[in-house]
Amino acid sequence: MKTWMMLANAAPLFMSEMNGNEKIPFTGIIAVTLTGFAVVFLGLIILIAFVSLLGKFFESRSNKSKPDAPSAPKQEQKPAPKPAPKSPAADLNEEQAVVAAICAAISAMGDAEGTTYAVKSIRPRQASVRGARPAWYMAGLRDNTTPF
Amino acid sequence: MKTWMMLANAAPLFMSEMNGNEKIPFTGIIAVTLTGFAVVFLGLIILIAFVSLLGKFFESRSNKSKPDAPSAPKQEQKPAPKPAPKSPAADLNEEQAVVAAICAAISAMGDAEGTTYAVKSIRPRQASVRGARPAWYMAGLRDNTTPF
Amino acid sequence: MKTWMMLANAAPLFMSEMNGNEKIPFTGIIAVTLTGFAVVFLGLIILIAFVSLLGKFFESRSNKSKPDAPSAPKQEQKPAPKPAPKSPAADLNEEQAVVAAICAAISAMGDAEGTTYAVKSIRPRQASVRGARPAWYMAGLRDNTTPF
Amino acid sequence: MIILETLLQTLKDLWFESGLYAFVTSVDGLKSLAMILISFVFMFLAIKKGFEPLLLLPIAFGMLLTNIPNAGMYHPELWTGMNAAGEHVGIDYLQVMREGGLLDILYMGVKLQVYPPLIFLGIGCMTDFGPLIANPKSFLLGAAAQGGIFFTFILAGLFFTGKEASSIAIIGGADGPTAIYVSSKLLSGGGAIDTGTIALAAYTYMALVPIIQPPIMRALTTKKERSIKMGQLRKVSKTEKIIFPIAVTLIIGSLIPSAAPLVGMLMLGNLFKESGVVSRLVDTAQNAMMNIITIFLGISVGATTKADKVINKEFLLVMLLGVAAFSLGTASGVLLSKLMNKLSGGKINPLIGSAGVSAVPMAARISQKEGAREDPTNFLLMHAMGPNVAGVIGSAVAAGVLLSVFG
Amino acid sequence: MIILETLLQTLKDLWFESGLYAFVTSVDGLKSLAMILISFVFMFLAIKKGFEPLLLLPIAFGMLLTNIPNAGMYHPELWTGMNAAGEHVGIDYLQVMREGGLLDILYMGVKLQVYPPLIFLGIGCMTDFGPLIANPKSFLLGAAAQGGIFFTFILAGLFFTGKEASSIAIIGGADGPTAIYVSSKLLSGGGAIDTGTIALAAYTYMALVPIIQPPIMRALTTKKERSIKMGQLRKVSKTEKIIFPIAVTLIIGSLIPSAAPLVGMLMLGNLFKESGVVSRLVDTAQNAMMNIITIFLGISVGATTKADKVINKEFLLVMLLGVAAFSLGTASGVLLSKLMNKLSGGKINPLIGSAGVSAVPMAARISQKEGAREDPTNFLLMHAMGPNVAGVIGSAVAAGVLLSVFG
Amino acid sequence: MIILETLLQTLKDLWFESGLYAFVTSVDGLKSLAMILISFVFMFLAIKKGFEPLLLLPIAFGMLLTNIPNAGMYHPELWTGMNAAGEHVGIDYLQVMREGGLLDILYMGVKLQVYPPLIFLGIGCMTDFGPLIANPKSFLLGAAAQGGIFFTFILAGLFFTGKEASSIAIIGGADGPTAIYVSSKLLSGGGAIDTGTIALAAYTYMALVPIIQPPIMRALTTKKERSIKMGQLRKVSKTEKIIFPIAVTLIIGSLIPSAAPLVGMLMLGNLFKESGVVSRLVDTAQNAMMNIITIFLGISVGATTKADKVINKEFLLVMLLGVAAFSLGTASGVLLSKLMNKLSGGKINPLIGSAGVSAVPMAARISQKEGAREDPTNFLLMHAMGPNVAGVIGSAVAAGVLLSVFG
Ligand code: NA
Ligand code: NA
Ligand code: NA
Repeated sequence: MKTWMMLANAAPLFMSEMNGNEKIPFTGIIAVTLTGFAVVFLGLIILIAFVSLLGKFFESRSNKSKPDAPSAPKQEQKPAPKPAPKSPAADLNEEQAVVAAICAAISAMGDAEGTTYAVKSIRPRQASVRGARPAWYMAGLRDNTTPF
Repeated sequence: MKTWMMLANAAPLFMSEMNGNEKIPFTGIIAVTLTGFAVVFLGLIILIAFVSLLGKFFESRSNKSKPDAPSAPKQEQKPAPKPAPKSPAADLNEEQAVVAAICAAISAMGDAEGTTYAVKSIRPRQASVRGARPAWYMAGLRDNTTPF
Repeated sequence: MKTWMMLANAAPLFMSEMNGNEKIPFTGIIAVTLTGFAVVFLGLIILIAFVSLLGKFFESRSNKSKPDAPSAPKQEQKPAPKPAPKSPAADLNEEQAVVAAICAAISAMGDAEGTTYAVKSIRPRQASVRGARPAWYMAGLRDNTTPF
Repeated sequence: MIILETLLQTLKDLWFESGLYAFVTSVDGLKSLAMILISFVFMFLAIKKGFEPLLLLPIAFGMLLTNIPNAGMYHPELWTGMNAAGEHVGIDYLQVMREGGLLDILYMGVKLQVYPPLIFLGIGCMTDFGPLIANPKSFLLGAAAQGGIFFTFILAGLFFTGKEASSIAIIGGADGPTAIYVSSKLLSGGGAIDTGTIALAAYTYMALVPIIQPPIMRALTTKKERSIKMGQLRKVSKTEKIIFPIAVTLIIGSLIPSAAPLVGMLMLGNLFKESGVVSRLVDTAQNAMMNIITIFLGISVGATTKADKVINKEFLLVMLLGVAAFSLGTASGVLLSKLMNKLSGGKINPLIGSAGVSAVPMAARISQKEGAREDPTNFLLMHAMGPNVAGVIGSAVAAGVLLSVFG
Repeated sequence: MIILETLLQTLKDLWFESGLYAFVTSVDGLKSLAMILISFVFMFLAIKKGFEPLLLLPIAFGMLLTNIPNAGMYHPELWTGMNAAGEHVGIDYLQVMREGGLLDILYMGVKLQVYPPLIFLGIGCMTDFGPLIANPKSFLLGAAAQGGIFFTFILAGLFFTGKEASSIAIIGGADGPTAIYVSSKLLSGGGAIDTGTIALAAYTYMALVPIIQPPIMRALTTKKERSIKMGQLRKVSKTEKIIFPIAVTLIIGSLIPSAAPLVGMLMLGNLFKESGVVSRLVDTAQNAMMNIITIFLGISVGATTKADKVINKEFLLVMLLGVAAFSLGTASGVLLSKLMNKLSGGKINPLIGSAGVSAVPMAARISQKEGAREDPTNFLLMHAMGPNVAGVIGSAVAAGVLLSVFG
Repeated sequence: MIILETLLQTLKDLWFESGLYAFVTSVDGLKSLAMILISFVFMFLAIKKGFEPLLLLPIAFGMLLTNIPNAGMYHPELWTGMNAAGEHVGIDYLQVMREGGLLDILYMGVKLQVYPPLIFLGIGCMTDFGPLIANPKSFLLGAAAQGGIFFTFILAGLFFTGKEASSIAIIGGADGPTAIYVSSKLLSGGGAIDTGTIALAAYTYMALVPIIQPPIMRALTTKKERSIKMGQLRKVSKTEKIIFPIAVTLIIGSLIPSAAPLVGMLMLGNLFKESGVVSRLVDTAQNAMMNIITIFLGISVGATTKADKVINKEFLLVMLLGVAAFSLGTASGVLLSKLMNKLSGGKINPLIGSAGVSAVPMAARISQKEGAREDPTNFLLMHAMGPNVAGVIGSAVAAGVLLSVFG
């Protein structure tokens, strides 16, 4: 108990004195541990609070808008209907990929018809450069030349 | 008018004295502006002269060679015939893409037979490099997060 | 001959004295040359020895295992049967590509069913990464190394 | 007991050192909070309104990171180039490496003037100078539109020092990397504005080009002028396209050496593309390399927008001068093309003049759109691409002039 | 004659200077040889056993290169930050550039604290925080699993200095870049352990997660608990996913600034991904950029494992503490999820708690697998992904605490 | 009035400072102009003749940029490693960062010896050592062809200093990165030749291999020898291919440490490839990373070719010695393979010996082509690939010897 008492007297000082290049007293170890836990939990609990509030806000907004426009929000959020509960992640992602691929195809067609042109002349070219490059490519192309 | 006269006397000096860390007199501002305009126009007018001469040289050469060899230069310059005036760039490039794809296929075959080596084969092949990418893209994504 | 003798006396010293910023005596040149040859041959001969031993070890192991399990090692080593002697590399690699592609397809299906998670799935997928690649890989390889 | 005491003490320390405490207890903290809200505005513009997201999103995020109190990711004091006594001694990169945070390290590429030329390399790989070669007179419009730079310089010179006025004027070049190249060279971060301020204005107005330009274009042209149809451009041979970047580098580099890094890299990229023999390099330069540098450039330039650089009247002034710059550039281009139309006997549609500001390819699209608005069968796009890409070269030359006078 | 003599002399010199001579004639040589054999073991594990090959293979190769006597590719003495008199003066990067070998130059990115945040940028681009947003209570499990860090800190503190103990404890974060970020900051290479030691332990145990976790999970849960089925997660809107990374950056960055580089870059990557407007940058950040940095990081961190850093009792201790760290983290996560299950009235399957250690996505897959082992119709994967990605944030916060105390 | 005067004065100043003025008024200007014309020749060779365009095009463009008077993109005086008093003090990288232009900054990667090993990493990812493992005697031919280096060293030693002679001799290695690695280390830019000179010669002759080699091959072999058919190579197991790069690194690195960076990175790339577990890294190392570095390397090495480094008799001498180097290497390889054919009783076609110079894979293709010229059914390609890749290792070892003697 004596050691403990000695440490106790040193304690208010040692946190600022610790340079980490020497062993730290056991009190210090415990203090760091507790502090660490406290900060981690504190931080993540603040996040829980924020995310929960955010979720409630969006759910309430989504509920409010549902009766008015039942189909609009569906488009906004991904339209994937989940039929079977098995491996939802895989399903969801594959569906998203398909959707993305279709979107890309549609937007590519739209481009081909030349209704909204402008830089399209540039982009189709790059499309052919990259040829098969995937879903994201078509979508991203327009923005890519713009900012420079 | 007195300020103006004072500035006038200082003028020959101030361009070399300006370190840019203080406000510059109005004469200086105007001088920089005029200089800037002059240099920009000078530079681009030199470019106009050069590019015009270049264009004339190539047009005359192209005209000269036309009666002699009507098909050869066509291959050298892109072979795209432009049927409709709308969005010529897109047409041209899509054709190039097809040509490139065919070339790639042919040269790949050629390589397998070991007949045609050399530099040409570089580009078409890179087209195929990109072609292959999306396949692995989706598949690889999940595992890629693993190691970190 | 006098020069030679003089050089001879200097020789034991000059290798350590040579800072390379001045011309070196002819003896030095020859010594560097011989040393260079000696080291290069020495190094590569050690490699020959190592690689030969390695090859023998693997051949003997492969021979030993053959009578016991005639089909197992076939899978381990690439299963390519070589019918014609012409361009063996190309044949071999194309077969590997096909095998890889099939593997990739199968493993992808396996994944979709959600039966095999865990560590294994890492490699198959990476195989599929490669699976898409061999097409351009073979083709691009030759040209890509050229410039360096 | 003692442990609990220590724990409480440590938590108290953490609280007093935390940004949350700073936000609510000091004026600087409140300013930082305001800056973070401003960064949200730019994120919103980038994501929801599609304002140049490739640059504005990283810039806005850098703005968020740099204004979190005590986060220490960017240290403006490392970049003033002054020693403790206030003498100008140049940036101490060794100190930057020792004491800098993540965004300081990434900002090295800005201060070493490396990122913008390399982005120009990638842009060169994507640019087709064909329309400009086919109609070299377009260069005049690319030159005229630099009025956006020089007329703004006159205005900015009334309020700011030479270096600051140059940095603000270059916004009129409507060219992000050029603006960052010039302002990162001229501004040390010691004054009221910094590179980030300039970049924010430049990219914001670049995104607003479709709103800024059309009214000016319509006001300065007649319906008849806007309906002029222009003949088809001649075909440009591959050899011309190969010679062009080499010649431009040589001519512009010789004339105004301080423009050489920007023009040289732009033209190297274009030579890569037109030569057709290094498609590997073209692919990487315009994709992986440019994207990596865009990220590094964006977040580190964003980091220079500490609260004291934005929440001041100078920022407002910069934003005002920025919109003036874009407008003046547009007007200059349109007016010269009107003149050229007169001189050519009505063969040039003045709408293509506005494309000279660069903002590739948006400004050219707007010329096309405005033309088609009068007559849907009028195709100005290729004719506007000439002044459009000429404007990039013109801005780089103008940048060279400003750097050679004030650099 | 004289030529032959010189030749022989030179060859003799080469022999005495060669690594082959060193291997067989000195204790240090033998130790290096032993280290090379150890590097072979790690290569074997990476290639044949699939142990995190993306990092372990470059690390093991760096280990091979650094232990070849006289190869001079890495110089530990350049990184101690001490002058000849033993005083701490900071790393002299000018000297590193003048005298460093290839791996010293690449190691600059580690010491400048650049590589790990940029890898986090790439990871952010690949991470889906949806399951965490849908069920924010998962954050608690991501926090609990940091017990792996803090309980290990208690153990390590008995044997090591504060900086060393922190570096060892962070292994329990089950997050490679975080471990390298912390240890490269705290360890100067002067002591018995260095960054490479920590990285080896971290990646080895990350690969062993499928072996370490299941027995602990089974021991701490009942069959009934493991069979609990969890309801489907709510759908998360795109806007929530966009706000999330911004908010996390602001909140965590304000609370614990030293975590800002890691958390900030992770969230920037995620914002890139969720914004959907910068797919070019997303592609490059998660592929070309991350791969380049992975290579540089791997071989240069591997280079810090000179023989005197590994062939000592401290290395064994680190490996022991590392497995303890992973086990304690798993146990902490499972125990809190058991408690949460109790409090929630049996709605939470405690198997998802172990996923809080991060080791994304392996730990979440193990939760899924263990659940399916009891009841093949039980799908825990998405529920485990919440704690799993929360664990990454949790580790970064814990890293911030350790850095703010000892950094 | 005063404004006009100032304007005229400024324009006059600009004119006197411009490169155009320098070109026509000074000998240095004329020399620069001549250099620019030479750069056009190399661009022509790269684009129209397909001479190694991936490197020669950037190098030639760097040559153009560096010879524009006053452009200030490259400063040779920063790289001499001398202080004002002419004492050797090492390169001051802080000064480079403060005063350097774009190409100086990019050249840092050359002087820090980083680019060539990283390019070797990419090459290793693309190299198949299978044919060499199947027939390890090929190593002898890869060693013999280094005669191109050492015999040239004798010739060059008559005219040049030890460091210069080594830099010239290494051209005979027919390996660009190796040549740049050695010459950038040995040459300070103070003398008559610099890295750019060496690189120009190396890549030019590499492109001319199909013209240089065949006559020598035919002259030194009989028709009968050229018609020898060689048996099929044995199949090499995956495990052998994995062990090979590890073993080569260890053996060569131990024997000649100064070769370790080149050989080590080449073998790391190959291990990445053969391991089959890190295909992400393989992809990036051989594409994005290698391309980025190729661009940086090319333009910055090209920048070292200021007029005074090329328009002198030493340049001519280097070009002459360069062609001698390639010829001597070819001859050495062929002669040893003739000897080996004798000793083996006629089983070895001497045409494969020339492939030992490296110049992968062109030299091997030429062996194939020459063989097929005598007998169209003769397939030598795979047999020539063995010496071909052995030549890369051989050159790196030879480079190590030269660096250890003169470095
Ligand atoms: Na412009
Ligand atoms: Na964790
Ligand atoms: Na060679």
